[in-house]
Amino acid sequence: MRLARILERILVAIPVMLGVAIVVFFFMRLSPGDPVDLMMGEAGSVSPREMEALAREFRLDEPLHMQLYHFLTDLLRGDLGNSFVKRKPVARLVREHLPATIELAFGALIISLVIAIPIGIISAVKQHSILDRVSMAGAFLGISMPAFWMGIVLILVFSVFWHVFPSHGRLPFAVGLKTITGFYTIDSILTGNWSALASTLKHLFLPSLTLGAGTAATVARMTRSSMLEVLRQDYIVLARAKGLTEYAVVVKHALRNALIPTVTIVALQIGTFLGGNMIVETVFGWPGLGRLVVDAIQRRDFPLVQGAVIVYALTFVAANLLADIIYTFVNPKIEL
Amino acid sequence: MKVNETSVHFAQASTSDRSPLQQHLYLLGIKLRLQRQNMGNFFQQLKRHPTALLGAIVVILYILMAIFAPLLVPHDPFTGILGNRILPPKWYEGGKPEYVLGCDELGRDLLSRIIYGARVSISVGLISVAVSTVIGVTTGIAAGYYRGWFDEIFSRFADLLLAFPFLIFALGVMVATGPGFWNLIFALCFKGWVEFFRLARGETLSEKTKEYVEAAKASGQGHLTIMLSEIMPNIIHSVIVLGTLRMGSLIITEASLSFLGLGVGTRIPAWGSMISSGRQYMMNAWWISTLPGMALLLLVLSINLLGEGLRDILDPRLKID
Amino acid sequence: MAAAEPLVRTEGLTKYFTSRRSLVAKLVARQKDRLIKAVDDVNLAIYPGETLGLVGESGCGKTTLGRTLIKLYEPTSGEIYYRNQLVHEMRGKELTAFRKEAQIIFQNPYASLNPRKTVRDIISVPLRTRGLREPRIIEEEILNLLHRVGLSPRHIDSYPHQFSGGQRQRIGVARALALQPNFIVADEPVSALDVSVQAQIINLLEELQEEYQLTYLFITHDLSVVHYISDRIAVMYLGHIVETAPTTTLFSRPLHPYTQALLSAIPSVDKSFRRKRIILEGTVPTPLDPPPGCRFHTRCFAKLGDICTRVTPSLVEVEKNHFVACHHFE
Amino acid sequence: GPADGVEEEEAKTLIVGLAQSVLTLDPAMHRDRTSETVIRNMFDGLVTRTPSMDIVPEIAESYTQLSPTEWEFKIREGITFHNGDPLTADDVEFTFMRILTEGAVDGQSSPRKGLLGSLLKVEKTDDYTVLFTFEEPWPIFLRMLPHQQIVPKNYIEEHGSEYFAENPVGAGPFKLVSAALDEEIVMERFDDYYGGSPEIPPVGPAHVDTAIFQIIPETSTRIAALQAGDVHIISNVPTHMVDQLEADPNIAVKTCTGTNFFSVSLDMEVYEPFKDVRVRKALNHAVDVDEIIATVMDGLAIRCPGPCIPGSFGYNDAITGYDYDLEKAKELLAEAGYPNGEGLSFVLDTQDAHKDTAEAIAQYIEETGIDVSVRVWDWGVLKPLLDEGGERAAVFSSWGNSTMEPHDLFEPKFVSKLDDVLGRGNYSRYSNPEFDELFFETTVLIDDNERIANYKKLQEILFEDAPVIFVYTPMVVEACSTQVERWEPSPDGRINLHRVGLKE
Amino acid sequence: MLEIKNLSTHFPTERGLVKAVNNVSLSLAKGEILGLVGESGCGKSMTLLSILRLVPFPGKIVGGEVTFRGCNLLEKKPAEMRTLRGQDIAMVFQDPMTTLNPVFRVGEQIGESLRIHGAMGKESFRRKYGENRKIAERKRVLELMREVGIPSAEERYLEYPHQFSGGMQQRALIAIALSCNPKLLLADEPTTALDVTIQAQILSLLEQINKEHGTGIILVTHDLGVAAEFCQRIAVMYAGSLVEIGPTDVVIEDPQHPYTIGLLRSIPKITGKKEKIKPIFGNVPDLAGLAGGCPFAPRCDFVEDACYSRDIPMRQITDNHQVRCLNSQGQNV
Ligand SMILES: Nc1ncnc2c1ncn2[C@@H]1O[C@H](COP(=O)(O)OP(=O)(O)OP(=O)(O)O)[C@@H](O)[C@H]1O
Ligand SMILES: Nc1ncnc2c1ncn2[C@@H]1O[C@H](COP(=O)(O)OP(=O)(O)OP(=O)(O)O)[C@@H](O)[C@H]1O
Ligand SMILES: [Mg+2]
Ligand SMILES: [Mg+2]
Repeated sequence: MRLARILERILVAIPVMLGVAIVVFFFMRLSPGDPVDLMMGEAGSVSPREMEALAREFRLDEPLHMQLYHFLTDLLRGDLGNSFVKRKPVARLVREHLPATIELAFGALIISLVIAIPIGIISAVKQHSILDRVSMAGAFLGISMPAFWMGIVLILVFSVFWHVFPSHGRLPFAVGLKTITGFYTIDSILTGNWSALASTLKHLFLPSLTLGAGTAATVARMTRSSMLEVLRQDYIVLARAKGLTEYAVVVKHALRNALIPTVTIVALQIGTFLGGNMIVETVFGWPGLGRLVVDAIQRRDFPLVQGAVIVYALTFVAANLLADIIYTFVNPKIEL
Repeated sequence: MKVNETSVHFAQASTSDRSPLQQHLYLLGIKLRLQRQNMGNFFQQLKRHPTALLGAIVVILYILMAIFAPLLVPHDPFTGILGNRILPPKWYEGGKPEYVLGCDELGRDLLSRIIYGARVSISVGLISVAVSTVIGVTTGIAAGYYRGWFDEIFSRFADLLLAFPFLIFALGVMVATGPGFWNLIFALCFKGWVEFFRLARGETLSEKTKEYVEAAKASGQGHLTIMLSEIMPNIIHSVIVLGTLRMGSLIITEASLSFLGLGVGTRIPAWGSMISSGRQYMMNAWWISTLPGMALLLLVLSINLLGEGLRDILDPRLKID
Repeated sequence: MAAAEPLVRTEGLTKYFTSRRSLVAKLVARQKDRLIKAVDDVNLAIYPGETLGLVGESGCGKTTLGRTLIKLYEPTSGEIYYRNQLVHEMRGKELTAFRKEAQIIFQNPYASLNPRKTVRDIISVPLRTRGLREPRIIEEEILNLLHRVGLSPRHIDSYPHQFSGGQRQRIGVARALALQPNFIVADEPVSALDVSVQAQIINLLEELQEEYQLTYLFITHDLSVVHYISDRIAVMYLGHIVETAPTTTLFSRPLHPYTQALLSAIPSVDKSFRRKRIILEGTVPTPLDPPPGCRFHTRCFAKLGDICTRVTPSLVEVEKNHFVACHHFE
Repeated sequence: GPADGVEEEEAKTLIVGLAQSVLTLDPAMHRDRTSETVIRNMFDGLVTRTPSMDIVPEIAESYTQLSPTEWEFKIREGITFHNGDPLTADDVEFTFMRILTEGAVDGQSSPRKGLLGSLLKVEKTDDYTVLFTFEEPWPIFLRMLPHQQIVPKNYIEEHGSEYFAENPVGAGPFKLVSAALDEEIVMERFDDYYGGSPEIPPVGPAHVDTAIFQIIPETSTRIAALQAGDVHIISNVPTHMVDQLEADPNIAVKTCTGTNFFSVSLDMEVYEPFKDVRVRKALNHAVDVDEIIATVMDGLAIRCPGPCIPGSFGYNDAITGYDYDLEKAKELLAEAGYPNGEGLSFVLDTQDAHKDTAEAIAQYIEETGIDVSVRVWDWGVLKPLLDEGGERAAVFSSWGNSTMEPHDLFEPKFVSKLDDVLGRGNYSRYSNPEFDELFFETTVLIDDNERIANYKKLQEILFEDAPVIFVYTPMVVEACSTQVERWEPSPDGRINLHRVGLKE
Repeated sequence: MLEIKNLSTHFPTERGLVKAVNNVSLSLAKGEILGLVGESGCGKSMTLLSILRLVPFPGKIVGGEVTFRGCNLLEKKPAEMRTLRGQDIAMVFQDPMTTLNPVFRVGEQIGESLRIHGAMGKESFRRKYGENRKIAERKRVLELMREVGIPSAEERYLEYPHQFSGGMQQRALIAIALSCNPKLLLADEPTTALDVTIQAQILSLLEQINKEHGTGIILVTHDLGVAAEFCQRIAVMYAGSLVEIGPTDVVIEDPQHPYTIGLLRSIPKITGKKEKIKPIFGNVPDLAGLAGGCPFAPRCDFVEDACYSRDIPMRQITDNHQVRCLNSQGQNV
């Protein structure tokens, strides 16, 4: 049954993905700008034959419907094509960049959880206290600040003035990490390279904080309000009437219920983290998918944009599915 | 007491069988039942929420500032004196008293630009939220009310748009259409309506089963009238709250697009582009980016406070009575 | 009474809701859409001027039956006749005319009034359906109705939340009366009210019935109320009508085991009425997959045997006007 | 150990912060300055440029022009690639034919063909000699040649181009250790390096053990990284940061002339009034370029009084430029029938990166009464508009002229738009038969003196016609930590780490 | 066993002070079932919660005494109070759907009280269920489940509340309350959410527990019928105050307070002939900012000026029949 539901979600996602693919295809083709011309830059000479040859190579000389046909048939075969600019298979480029993006997303996720959930709980339990007010004010600041601005400020404070965190990048080469999965945290654990792990985490911290701040704020507020709601419920009174201590009431009986919505929202945020981090990636020189796409859009690297957007959409759908699955685990009422 | 009880139960029942995305909206504050509320005591309620009131006042001040910007600016915000390039604020060494907040990289008075910038930021927020709301709410109500193929098509389309990463999408639109105010609005609305659609649809689905809708049907009202006069008034408050909460994030998106080089992009000052083009000067002329940033922060903060307050005010469950 | 033509009559009225399965579940797991058999093969007649009480446990289909009768739901199968006209075929003008004839009062006075509308707005909707246009006339009529249900004219521009439960229910009654109907489905109109207020509404409904010669289908789960107000009672169990009889007959000689258990379970202040309680085992099965045969057999204390689990008993007239669906009386 | 034989205790690592991603490490598969910057630390070319932009042999030992269309190159013996293979004429021939032949790179074509002009073929004549044959004379050949780097024939034929792009093997001072093109490219010293061009001392292997290019797109972050000591050299320093960086005792700012020609193209077809040379001259008079350089560019740009970058080949220093004279501008406008700029209003398009100057220019032009507004575009969108005409009039843009040869600038920017080669950047839609005739005459000349004379003439014509507002060439501004020794930026933006050392 | 004296619980609200429980005095003998009746919002639940000192924020117990087996609960330390809750005094709540924690298995929730109060360590339990606490707890829970009539307890043990029907959930709640063999059971409208036939099941279960264990029960209800059938004594509440208390038969057959009288008259009677019901006019009052005097005065047929002017004391009518009314004598129906 559960499997059938998952299968169904996947089946339903197929037309959505196809829609995404077609939309992004037309989007790119119909937006002005000639990839070949842009590739040639503003210097030197270019022979028309050369441009034609490239256009032919990129299949840009064919009519639009044929291009779409090629794109879709390739896609169905699992082939995302070759990047015009980077001259590499898009699938490979995406595979190379995705781990960085995912790692950053998870960093943001963990940071937002570690900060937000305790704050949310304490604010709810000590409603109207100073702590409640201060942390909620902080939460509001978190969502009211443009990420790039916050990122730069963090770099200035933590890297330039205090030298506690590195300003950019994922991991310096000197640490000598052997990559296996592409997730540096995992790789450093797998290879037992603890200095690499420390360095990875240090590099991860500021970007994750920047990316996660907004979500942390949202999650804190949500946890607070769902906690407040849960604390009003009859079963909390029952727990007290059983003779439980206040701590047990909050941590055992209230928390799990309060987390039901929070956890799903957080899982859902993974999708947003994946698709919304190009700004953070740019600021922190983080070699992820977001930056790749922004660059590709500017260079009209059609296959790369198409491929990346499809992968984004896929991760979004997957994150959603994951959210639903997690939901069934925290909330026994729901059968997937 | 009874009122609240029934609404709590209702909310619970409906919480559990919502999809995570609806949950998300729900927790953004969006499941509001308005049973003890009319506009009369709305303002009284607002008074009891000092933060929301503060938010409202600041927002109103900002709007006034935007409207009367031409009268308020001490200098021409569009052209500057190159000699005043990155002039520090007046209280700094080297600052000039007539340029209170200093000047930007082209010697334009920062204060004047900030005041003028309110126009773009606020209209971006207001217009894109308004457009998204109108589109999202009409389609959402219709989809929730009629269900069937109309609902199916719009819901799938909404899924599709949701699966598109928002910034990439906006970036794509901006790249395709070129920078400019209306293009920006278009980029923001193209996806912005989806959330409103989902909210309106979900609310309509639950509203539709309400007995007063049945009663209206039994009294011979037509579908359109039911949607407009029975359902709409009951969901509009949720929409307003979502609108305020979204407005803040849309204003920030404008800034983010500017950061990626694709904002409003004319000489008209917009906070987003001021913050992002000034960020290069962060280390030697922090004010160029930071002061518009503060202006933006204060506005978004106030809008959020107002939105949050509205949520509390409009949600009888959160009231002590 | 029985000799007269029934005002409302149903033949084999059935209303199923479908709980949809997903496409994949259908294809992969070969599951079918599940049917919620809310109302199943109901034959019922309501005579002009009478109050028919409809009792039964939660979820047995009372509300569904009531709403289907006045065309808020489309029946899955079977026929509904109103004054010998087929209700479910009505369209346009005919339907408007029917809407004026048949009205409903809801259980929950909190949910049945649109919280965003004033009393004036709420009551003027049916008045417009009735064809009134002039604002002055409408206002007059509203005041009339308010007076009739015992509310004062100053309430006309108030919102529902400014009223107590009993007052709201009065507004609901006024809204139903506004169309000058003949037939009113009262769907548990007093269940949500406090005991002391409940009596006010019951009295009001009785008075109105006398005054306008109304016909009621009075749905409730409170047997003392139904005893008080009804001329005849139909007992429902899981979508089926299991017994109908004039009130006094039913209370003095309940035939169906379920009716017997139901009556015995009423806690009463009245010592003389207390009977030996029949405690039923288990809970009401869900209408999603109701038990085969007699639907009550899973809880029945007087089961005959095999036949109960296999054959659905039909409603038979055991004595004059007393129908029961039980194999004991087949 | 290092070349000077002194025992070094610690391995030295030099880190460079770059603004843009590297697209590929295959020298034949890009048209991108940043990629070239990195590639040239691993690959050497036949010739190279000195910091003063002179062409000197690098892999080539010597070269001679046999005829107007034939060049012969002698290759230095004893050069080895990183994999130990000797570099011979075969490799040189392979390198160029790989670019010239369509589909030669694993079926893909090189986008660098245009940088070889009318080159027909390259043949080896013996193991260390190659012959370049052109279809027609191409005087800028030598100046274009540093842009091509020699790749190993056998290696590529054996492994294929895709593998090569990931595991590049060149004959340059560094060999690749690891490459994440959007993140960092790590190279280590190639101990068997032949030493590079003898004309640019010191000769020998690289001085640092490891050189790393890190990609840090955000300017503020890049600067922060330098200040925090995370990197040693950064490119693309914003001019306004110079003062502040110089104030930092650990940081040195280095500048040199650039090779980007900035101008405001006035489209004469799209915007009727620009047909009138008086209007164009008026605009030139209206803009105070010196003041813009002093303020917006913080003095870090060199004014281009005419259509050439000062210091380029055949530069005409008799042209001193249109002086800033608002009255004169107004006069000219009035003469042209636009007193006080009445009736004139246009948009000035530009890219985000150049918008400050564009705004400043617009401010100056507005002084004459003309109504100007600035629009900022994504280049990808603007480019087709510039090609097709469209609703626009003027554009402030740059054109790269890394050869410092007028040919390379005039051909795309001022020759009548004939096809994609010619006039590719002629956003003014300037068309002067006299200019065209003289230009084409010059292209086939071989004698430098004649060419210089003609170029000076051509510059005069352009100056008088003023199809653009002549603006400036920004200086290359880079910054490094004071630990860094022997490093100077070069006008073409190249960051060559061969000779750079690192102090304790 | 339980003696409540002048208990008052107040809620400060924006609309004014809500005296949810106002000077309530009650007592309960061992093994007795006392019915507490009254309309919605009159303070029944708050009375019970006050006994357990679980009044929700912003409510506060402002005065009185609750003596349970000789000690005043209101003076106990929080920790002492906790050991009492669930062990000696247990509560069954009104709405089973919301009272069971949806994320824990039912069996676990029933066993929790046992664990908190260390029941499985007690000598009597050890002897009965064995040494291993886990196994013993499970045994005890299953026993409880069977005792309250949950069929196939073994399977139900592992199910979640939402898999239970309303009646089953109510039984599970009762099992929780009974787990430590409390001396006093506070049942707050335990059948309101249930159907008539299920209500009958639950009520007979409570009756049985009362008989078998001698547990004292306060049964809160708004249904006079329920109180009349199941309780030995009935206490009638109106707007926070107790207005009448006495043995069931006396209160039903010879009610003294006009409110009780009105209540009885407004319930339709199921007797042979139809008797017109007579509603009490007016509405249930809003507790916020009630003026002094008799809260029922505005709806009372026998009101006098004095009713408004002063607080009316409880008066002893007969031995154990008390009424809070000025002119109750002679007002026999
Ligand atoms: N719109 C609907 N869609 C699906 N199922 C429905 C719908 N309306 C009612 N049902 C189901 O039909 C069955 C009968 O419901 P109905 O509301 O008619 O019962 P009822 O006797 O009025 O119960 P109650 O006493 O609780 O009001 C129930 O199981 C219910 O869940
Ligand atoms: N949190 C609160 N804030 C303010 N007043 C409250 C609060 N909780 C309860 N009250 C007040 O206390 C009074 C008594 O409430 P209580 O729950 O005891 O009533 P009840 O008799 O149990 O009603 P019901 O039959 O509806 O359960 C109510 O009138 C209510 O106004
Ligand atoms: Mg019902
Ligand atoms: Mg209660």
